[in-house]
Amino acid sequence: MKIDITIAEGVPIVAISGEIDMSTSTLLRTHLLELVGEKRPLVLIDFTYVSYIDSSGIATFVEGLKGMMHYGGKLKFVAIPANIAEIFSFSKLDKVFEMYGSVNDVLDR
Amino acid sequence: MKIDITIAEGVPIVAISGEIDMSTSTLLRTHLLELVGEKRPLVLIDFTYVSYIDSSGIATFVEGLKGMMHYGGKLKFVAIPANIAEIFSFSKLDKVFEMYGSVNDVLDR
Amino acid sequence: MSVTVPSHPKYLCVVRDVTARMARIGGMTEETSGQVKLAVDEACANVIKHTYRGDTTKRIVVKFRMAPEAFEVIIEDTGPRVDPEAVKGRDLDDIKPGGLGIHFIKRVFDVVAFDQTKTKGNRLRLIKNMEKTDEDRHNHS
Amino acid sequence: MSVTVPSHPKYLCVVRDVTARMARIGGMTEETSGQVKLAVDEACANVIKHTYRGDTTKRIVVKFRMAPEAFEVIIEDTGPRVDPEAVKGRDLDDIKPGGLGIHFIKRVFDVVAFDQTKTKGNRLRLIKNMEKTDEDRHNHS
Ligand SMILES: Nc1ncnc2c1ncn2[C@@H]1O[C@H](COP(=O)(O)OP(=O)(O)O)[C@@H](O)[C@H]1O
Ligand SMILES: Nc1ncnc2c1ncn2[C@@H]1O[C@H](COP(=O)(O)OP(=O)(O)O)[C@@H](O)[C@H]1O
Repeated sequence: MKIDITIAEGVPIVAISGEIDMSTSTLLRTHLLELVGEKRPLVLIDFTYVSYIDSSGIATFVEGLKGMMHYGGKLKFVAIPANIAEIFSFSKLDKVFEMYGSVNDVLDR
Repeated sequence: MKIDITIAEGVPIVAISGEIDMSTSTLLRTHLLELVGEKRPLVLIDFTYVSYIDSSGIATFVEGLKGMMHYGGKLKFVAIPANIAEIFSFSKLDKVFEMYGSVNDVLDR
Repeated sequence: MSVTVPSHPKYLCVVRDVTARMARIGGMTEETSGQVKLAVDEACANVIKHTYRGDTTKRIVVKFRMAPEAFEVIIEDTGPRVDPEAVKGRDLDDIKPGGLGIHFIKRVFDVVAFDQTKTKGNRLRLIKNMEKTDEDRHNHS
Repeated sequence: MSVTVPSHPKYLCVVRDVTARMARIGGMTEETSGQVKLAVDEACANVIKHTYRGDTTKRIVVKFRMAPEAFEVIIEDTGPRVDPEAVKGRDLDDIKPGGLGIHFIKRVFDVVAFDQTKTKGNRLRLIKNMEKTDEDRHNHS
């Protein structure tokens, strides 16, 4: 797994590539909780190059989302591949996370 | 591995996808020797979607080439991915097999 | 067919690769094989987290048995005996981190059971009944 | 880390997956890991073809040991004793089918040797010395 964070129009876009599993989700957690600590009003997760996610990855996003809800921040997912979307929907989390087609759909540029 | 054979301008184009190894090269051999049996003057192998080749796959092509040489037929390879090209060149076979960028480069269409 | 890995999360990717390949060799579609891969990953992650409590120096053995009517995965560890009653996922409507692994395992495997005859360590047996559809047969290449 | 497969060519893809992953975990670049994958595939194919003479009901055990200075792969079979002198590739300038596997094995592994202390079956030991370059360290993700 690789994580690239860029800031576009003041919004952090977390682009993840590769597999999110028990061995890599700890790094994701560190980055996510840092953004939560900074009380970012909006954080985008770009799933374009995510090939796999397990329950530890999902737990990390749930934790991040809960952290952001405390201060009214928004966590938005973009470009979720079909196989990953299926896992969120089976977990009944497709209603909990806001999902969009692309970064542009959220930033309205 | 999957093999699709189409005839373009009378020339069989053998499009292989996936991995050519000891378990799949037997199927490739069957198809190739059939074309040799038909004394095809030109046969193209399209490597675009080949992800792997081992020595049994290479041996199959050497056997096919030798069979075609008996009657003056030509075996041409197109669209070889870099990692596969490297294996042919290490095996000193890049001079033995004729390699082209694309099907169009050979058929001149 | 079997694979033995140290109980370190960095080897879970190896178990996933093997599992997905075995599922495909066993005739499953790409989609089903993805679900089986996730399930076996979760079961091994549970051994690391819960049975071995994070000790990365132990071993996990994953065995595969394929028959036309069933695909079986056996996961063995040498940790303290697991109480099967304690292995329960969370209510899916109660949104919180954790408690999803068991749901992923149970959705694709028809049998999820600890083998009580094993005297040292644990043996989790996962069995998926195979329906041989034409589609399955044709999709495997 | 180890993997045990039946001596059937259809399981070679599983061995390749595991080998490539272990090479990457061991810090090799994508390119080197591809060469190691091919080499281990060839060594196992040789066991099926030459040691077991096509008998697909036997077993092959592949073990991996990683250390900062070396990446080691051990391939064990239960077949008749191999004469190491007989294991020779063909002259690369003599174009004919076969005889390439050993070349693929020797180009990436520094040590290729049968363990003569094994009393039943064969144990082929492949060792690749690791040079820890900065590139290797950074490329692994
Ligand atoms: N191998 C195991 N050993 C002991 N307890 C386990 C094991 N696997 C699962 N459990 C128990 O079952 C619970 C649910 O497991 P799971 O759904 O995978 O969620 P999680 O691991 O995220 O808590 C765990 O919290 C744990 O208490
Ligand atoms: N495991 C083995 N047992 C017995 N003989 C072997 C084994 N591996 C290789 N050999 C011998 O070494 C030769 C060269 O091997 P290789 O380069 O892989 O070519 P190929 O297998 O295509 O003949 C083989 O033809 C065989 O005679």
